[in-house]
Amino acid sequence: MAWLDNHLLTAVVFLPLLWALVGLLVPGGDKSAGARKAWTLLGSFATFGLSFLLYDRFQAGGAEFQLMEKAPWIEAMGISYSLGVDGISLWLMLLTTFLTPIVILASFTAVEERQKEYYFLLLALETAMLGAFVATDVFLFYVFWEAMLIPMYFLVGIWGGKDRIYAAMKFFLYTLVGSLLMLVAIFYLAYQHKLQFGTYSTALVDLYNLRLPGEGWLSVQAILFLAFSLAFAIKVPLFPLHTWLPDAHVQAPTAGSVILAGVLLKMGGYGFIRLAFPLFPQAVAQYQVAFMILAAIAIVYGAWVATVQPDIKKLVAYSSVSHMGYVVLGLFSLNAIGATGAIYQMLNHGISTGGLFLLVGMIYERRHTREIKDFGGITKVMPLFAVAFMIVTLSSVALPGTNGFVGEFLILLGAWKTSPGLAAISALGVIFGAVYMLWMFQRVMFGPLDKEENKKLKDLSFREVLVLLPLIVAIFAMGVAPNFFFRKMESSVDSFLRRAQRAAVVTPVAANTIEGKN
Amino acid sequence: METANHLIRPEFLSLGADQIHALMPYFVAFAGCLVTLLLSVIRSVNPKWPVLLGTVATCVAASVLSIEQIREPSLSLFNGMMVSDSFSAFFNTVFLATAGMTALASFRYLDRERLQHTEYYVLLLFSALGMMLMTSALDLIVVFIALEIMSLAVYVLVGFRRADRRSNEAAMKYFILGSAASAVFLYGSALLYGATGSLNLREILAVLQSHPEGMSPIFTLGSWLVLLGFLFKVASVPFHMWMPDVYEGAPVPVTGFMTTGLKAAAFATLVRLFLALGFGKAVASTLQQHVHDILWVVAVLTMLVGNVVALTQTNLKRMLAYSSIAHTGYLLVGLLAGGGSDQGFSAVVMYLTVYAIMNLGAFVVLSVLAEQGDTGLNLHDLSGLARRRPWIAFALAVFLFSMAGIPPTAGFAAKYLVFYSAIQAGEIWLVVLGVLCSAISVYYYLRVMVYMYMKEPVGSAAPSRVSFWAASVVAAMVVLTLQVGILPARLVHAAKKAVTSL
Amino acid sequence: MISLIPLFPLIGFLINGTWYALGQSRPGARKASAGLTGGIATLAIFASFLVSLQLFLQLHGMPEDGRVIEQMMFSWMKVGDFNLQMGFRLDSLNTLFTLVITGVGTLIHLYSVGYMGHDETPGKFFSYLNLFCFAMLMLVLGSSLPILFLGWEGVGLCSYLLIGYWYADTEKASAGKKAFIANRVGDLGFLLGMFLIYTTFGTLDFAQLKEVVMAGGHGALPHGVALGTITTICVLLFVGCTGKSAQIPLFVWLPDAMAGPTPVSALIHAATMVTSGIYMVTRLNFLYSLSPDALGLVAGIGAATALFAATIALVQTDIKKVLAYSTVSQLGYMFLGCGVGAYTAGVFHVITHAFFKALLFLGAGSVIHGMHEEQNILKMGGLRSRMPRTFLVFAIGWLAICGIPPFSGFFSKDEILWTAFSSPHGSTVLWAVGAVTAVMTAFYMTRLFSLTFLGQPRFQEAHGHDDHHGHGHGHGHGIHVHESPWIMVAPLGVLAVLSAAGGFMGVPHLSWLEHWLEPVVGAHHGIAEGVSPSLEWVLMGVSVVGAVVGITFALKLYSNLKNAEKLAQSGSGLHKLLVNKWYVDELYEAIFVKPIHALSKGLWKGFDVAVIDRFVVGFGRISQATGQAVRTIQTGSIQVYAFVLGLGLVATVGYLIYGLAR
Amino acid sequence: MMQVEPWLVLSFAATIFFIGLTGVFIRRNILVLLMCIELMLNAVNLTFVVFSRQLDSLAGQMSVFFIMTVAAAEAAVGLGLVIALFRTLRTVDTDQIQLLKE
Repeated sequence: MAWLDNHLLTAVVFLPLLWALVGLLVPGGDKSAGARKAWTLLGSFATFGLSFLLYDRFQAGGAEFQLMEKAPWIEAMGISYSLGVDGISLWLMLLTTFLTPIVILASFTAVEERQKEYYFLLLALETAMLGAFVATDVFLFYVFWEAMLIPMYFLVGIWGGKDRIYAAMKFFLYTLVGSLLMLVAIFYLAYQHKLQFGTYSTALVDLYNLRLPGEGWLSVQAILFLAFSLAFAIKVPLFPLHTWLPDAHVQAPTAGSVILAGVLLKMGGYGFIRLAFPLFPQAVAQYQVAFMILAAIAIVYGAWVATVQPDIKKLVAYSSVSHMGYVVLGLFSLNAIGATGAIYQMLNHGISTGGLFLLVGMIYERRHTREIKDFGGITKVMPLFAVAFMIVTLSSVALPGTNGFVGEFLILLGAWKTSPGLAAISALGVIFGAVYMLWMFQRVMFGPLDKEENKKLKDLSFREVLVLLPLIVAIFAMGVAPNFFFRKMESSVDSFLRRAQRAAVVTPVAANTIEGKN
Repeated sequence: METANHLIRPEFLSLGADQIHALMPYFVAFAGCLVTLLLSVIRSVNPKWPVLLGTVATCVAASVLSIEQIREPSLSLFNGMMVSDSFSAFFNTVFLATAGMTALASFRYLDRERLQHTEYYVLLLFSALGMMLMTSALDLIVVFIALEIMSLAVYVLVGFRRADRRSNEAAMKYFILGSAASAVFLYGSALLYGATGSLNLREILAVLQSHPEGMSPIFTLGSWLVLLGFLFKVASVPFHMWMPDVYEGAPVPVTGFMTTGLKAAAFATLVRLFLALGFGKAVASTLQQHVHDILWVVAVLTMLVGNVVALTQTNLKRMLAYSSIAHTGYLLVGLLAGGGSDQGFSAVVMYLTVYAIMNLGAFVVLSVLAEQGDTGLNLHDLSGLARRRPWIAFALAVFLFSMAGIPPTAGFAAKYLVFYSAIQAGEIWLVVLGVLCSAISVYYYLRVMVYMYMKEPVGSAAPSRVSFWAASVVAAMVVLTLQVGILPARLVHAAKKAVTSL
Repeated sequence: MISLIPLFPLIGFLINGTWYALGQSRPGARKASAGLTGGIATLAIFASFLVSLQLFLQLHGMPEDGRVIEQMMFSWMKVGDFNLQMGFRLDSLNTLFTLVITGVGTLIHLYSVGYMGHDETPGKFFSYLNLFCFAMLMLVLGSSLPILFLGWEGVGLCSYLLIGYWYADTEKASAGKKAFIANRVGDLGFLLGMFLIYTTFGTLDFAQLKEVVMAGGHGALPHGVALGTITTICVLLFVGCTGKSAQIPLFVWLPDAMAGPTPVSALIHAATMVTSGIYMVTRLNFLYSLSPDALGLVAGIGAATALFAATIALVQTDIKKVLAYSTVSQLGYMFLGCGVGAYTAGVFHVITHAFFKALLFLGAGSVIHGMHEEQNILKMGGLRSRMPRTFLVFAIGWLAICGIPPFSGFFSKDEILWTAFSSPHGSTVLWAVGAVTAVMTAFYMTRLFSLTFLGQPRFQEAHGHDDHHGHGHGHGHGIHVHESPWIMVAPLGVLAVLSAAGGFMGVPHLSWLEHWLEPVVGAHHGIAEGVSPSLEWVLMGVSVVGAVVGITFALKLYSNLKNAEKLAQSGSGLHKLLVNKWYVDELYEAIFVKPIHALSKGLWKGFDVAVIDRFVVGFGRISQATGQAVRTIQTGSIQVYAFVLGLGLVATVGYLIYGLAR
Repeated sequence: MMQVEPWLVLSFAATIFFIGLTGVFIRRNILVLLMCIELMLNAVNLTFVVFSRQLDSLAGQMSVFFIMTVAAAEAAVGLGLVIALFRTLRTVDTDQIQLLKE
């Protein structure tokens, strides 16, 4: 236990991978599927359990990064294996560990071939995602960030739909191009640290202290900021860099879509929070409006384009563009309300869009189609499904009382404080969000049950109820008691903003205060 | 006859204990060459086992000796014509290990291809010896001789499939162009000799440093021609044309050996030449600037051509050949950066090692996959490989991801180091172009993955058995690729150590 | 204690909802009876009525200035200095609303037990109904704007669910969606209004807000706040009202909302939900009163809507549609009242309207029930004798809405008309519009009444007394009209009494209501200069006469349907315009729905796919093409290879020599 | 004894070198190509000798011996390859040797 006390983060991050490696020992191919499923599910639950320990240890209002671990890694370049969790990554980690068992459970019937690889990749992906959330060294972050692509690539490419290969390629290359320029910027930062402080370091807390010229549109800060932002904006995805998303989402297997929407997109937002904002405060101030405009466009654009999608999954994918636009809008509002809302929206989106993908997956499993026109009147034969679908839909359209409202409300309020005009445009998403979701819902669930194939659809099984129930509980819990979530987030949001707003006075305060707090 | 006296110095005639110690790897390797050569003419028993064993034993023994020397101080040998330093010891290890692994992995391949002639191993050892000598040489003539020892052996190896037209053609092309390039190198040496009065690299540098006002055009021309000889060997654009053909035509293990050992040797020597000619170190002159410009363009072209042409390839072997060109480009970036960054040339050293590891692994996999006559290496032949031979597919995937530079593989760590040092050297645009090119490269690496993992198997040919040795080589390379990827510190350290001795 | 009010319906919802979802929803599962599920739901809302009553009495017993009961439960959202309490605050304004909601709600629940007796899924229906009550009570009880908004959207949701209750009918489902989206448009304004309030005043809590706004003294602008800001706030919030309370331009959803079961129309689309706009304006009267422009807008929109909807109601033939347009029109009345600063009058009309419109809707429901789902009044007639009890109560409702003294509608409508004329914010035009509307109201309600109950039946009557087989197959065999069961008629009776007598709480000059609401809306504003108080009696007379004229004309006209048709033909253009509801739906379709849909499609295909993706894929293509091009140099000829090598050599050497020579 | 200007000889050597190099890319017969390479090497030898003489240093002349030796070895290997090639392809014309391309 002593080891666990000191290496809790390492334990949480690598438990899934270890578990998956052991899982490879389960003999046979798809014959021993039951054992493999059980083993994988158990592993994801174990990780979830362990992450609760994390939640318990994390102290609200304590040091900025907690449960820190640091070990030299590549000393020659000042790269260290350093982990730490703050109030923002804490929740994103919990979201990850929460969603993973759900998608594993949801995959039991959806994935029938090459299960060994499938479950291995899912758990490996979890490790990569968790790692990215707790890395406090940019090199380490980048390693996890890129490593995530590999399992996702295979998940989409092997178990995906008809155009899976195109989608997998597009996903991989799109995100890679963005992150490679970020890599160049990381090199530059690391080098600057050497120049300014005489030592090599890629630790975040050290890089936060860098002073980079930030005057003008193409200052050093601005260029570096744009390089980072490109990577994150692609991941978020921010208009107009979003076109990989519909393809990847539609083609990915259900679990892939859920993880993609639930966690991977959050990486973009998280990257902004952890890297782009605190490292380049002046550039952030410079480009604030530009990004808010893009976010507002994304919100409306995503909603509009979602409206006319003939494929449910694609519709949900475009809704992600719209929802994640809110996240960017909130972050770039640069105030506590907007930022908190944005972070909360990231969690919400993970839950509600994840839920939507699960639901779409469930009817896809039954009907092998996702075309809206192939459905109609499903409520009649799948009433429980209808209830779940309705609830998740409501969360997606941000009905008060559900989680979605809290996020959107705070984001729009925060944005309003910064720019009422853009907030008003973005708020159009409130209308169009309802339009596309309800219209889709109506066409799928309501109307006469006039298709023969649909008349024999089975309602949710017990397992599927188990899959959806945690999400539904979360939707309401997060809608009614957001403060529970804010509490551990608050001081982290504050320090995030403090760093991000250094634009006016550039003072090297960061590192001292962190250590001082410890 | 002062010069004669100058040449004949007592230490030239006698070897001290420390010098003998420093020369042990060479002696062992040379002895190995001779012994295996003798063994191969034994007619009474089938010599293949003894020769293989001899080769591997030689490589193991010599590389163990070399590893030890990495930590030892530099020692000048043979009147300054050679040097035994960490750099050469490091690379000797790489060459010997590569040769040994290639020998092991080729064994069943040669059986299958009915090419089990023991000369193969002898030639491998000879070319390894040539590489060792070349990287430790400090005299241009020694460099030339070593280069020829290495090249002549490899020419033959490339044409080893005597009955195969393509193999013959490859050998011929390689031979003609290689010889021409050697001649160019030699001509450059002659000009350098004329300009500085010496063929010794250290002395040339000394002359250079004593003339801060700049050197004669003859020097310039000579140094560029010398470099050019090696730019040919590492296949940088536009001196790359031979490479795809040769890689395609040569037997698969030989191609593997060439991409790893030969490229490492050529680059290691290039580093030495680069330093000796004043590039990299702080000898500022217009010449520096011009050569820098040329190399900059060459590097960009190399990355670009290698990657875009690789995009169009459907034969795996040829694709890897083009990718090898692209990797040359990244290495040139490292070379350009070497002088200006704190990492020095360690990035190049690191990259070469990593590249040797992953490429050797990849080519051993190819040699396992190849059907009679090196066919069956088209992309569609790999369809559904992951179903048929999951471990092989996994190994190849690891190597390809590593070549693409995706963490957590060694390729990423190496690329990181190279580009990082380039940033330090102020080569921001070069790095930007480099990463963009490497983004292009990901496409064709991933395409292999698509065939292996995402397509249904075609045909039902029973897979040939994988020899234990080839399997262990692949496994070792997979482990190394991941280990270096996850914990690169030791290799980085070793690479740094190696370059500090320069 | 206050939290109990919404809690009971919530519990009812949870019981019925969970039971339905888990126990009854599967195809083929046994459905619980309407009696049982309805009983649970009715008990829940009735319990909440009792609590409301008790709290009302408690308030009543408190000193006038301190009539506030507050219950803060927990902090809902706290981010930095933004701290939103989840809490309720009961004062003299919303206690009336809770009484109406729970009281009328109970009656409608009870009625529904009968009405939905033969429905397939009563469990679902009653759970929705309870959920609605919960949301509606949250709306009126919430201590701050976001909680009001929570209820606001919540009732929108329930409205959506209940309108589309018979989801298998695409049109009904669409109507639900239309309602939700139209409301969302309004909610956008509401949201932005809230944001502006927060950034201007730093709070969203009603009490705190009032304190901040009133800090500058009565009628004065708060320090540092421009009038424009206040006007903007009020207008933005009023946009929300136009959605929820079906005013121009967002009223279009309400007539369609009649697709829902009739009790729903009574409860949601007449008595409660649609009046939440009036509640909000009244709640924020301290803001609205600061901005004459905003008030003017409210009054203008209210008056315009009242008239506009009334014109449409004149020609509708669907019994519920007529009532729906009449609701829109009456809501316009209420806004007219609020808009001229007579919040009390608005609230008064909310209450009386809740009584008589619920009565009318439920009566209509009884008729529809009796006529086996027939809703076309042209196919009715002569029901007086066949449904005597329904006839009686409907008549009371009819008289009430027409404004015949001493029925409740007379008092509230008259107060609005008088204040519209006399208030400092009022004008003769507003009064005139109101008065014309009143005449029209009397006309179309009488038309409805006459065509339904009077004259001879215009349908084929079935013979025999098979009560049980009647439902659902009236067509073809003729209809066996029957009176509704007591469980439906009894609530009608109660409502009839309320409609008849409810007006006495606000008798002019002796108004209990006005006094009661004083702590919230302030003292009576008095009348504008130059208006003689004695005019009140004159105007009252005018409006009564107007109503009588309208009634008489309609009775006369519709005693013989042929006359009416002739009249319609004589003004066929106008008639057609009115029958088609001024083509507003078509207009919206043409200027909003279709263009946005087309634009969306265009953006998707024309931008996402054609521009961005083409760019992305194009990059790949260019790389590939470059590769192909470079590849062609690789001819396989040694000479070419050597030549390229030589070329490289010459070029580089040339560059070096050139460089050195320079 | 006539003094030959060193630069003249150097230019001569350079010319021969480039003739050799040009030969590599214009001639089609492999044997001729081998000769061209010999030509280049010998041009280098000449250069070395001239420099050696000019610099009064023996190193250049010693190099010549090494180069000649290596050239011989190279020729041996080259001819061996030509023979092997001729066995399979029945030609020494490089235009016929274009199996590997693109």
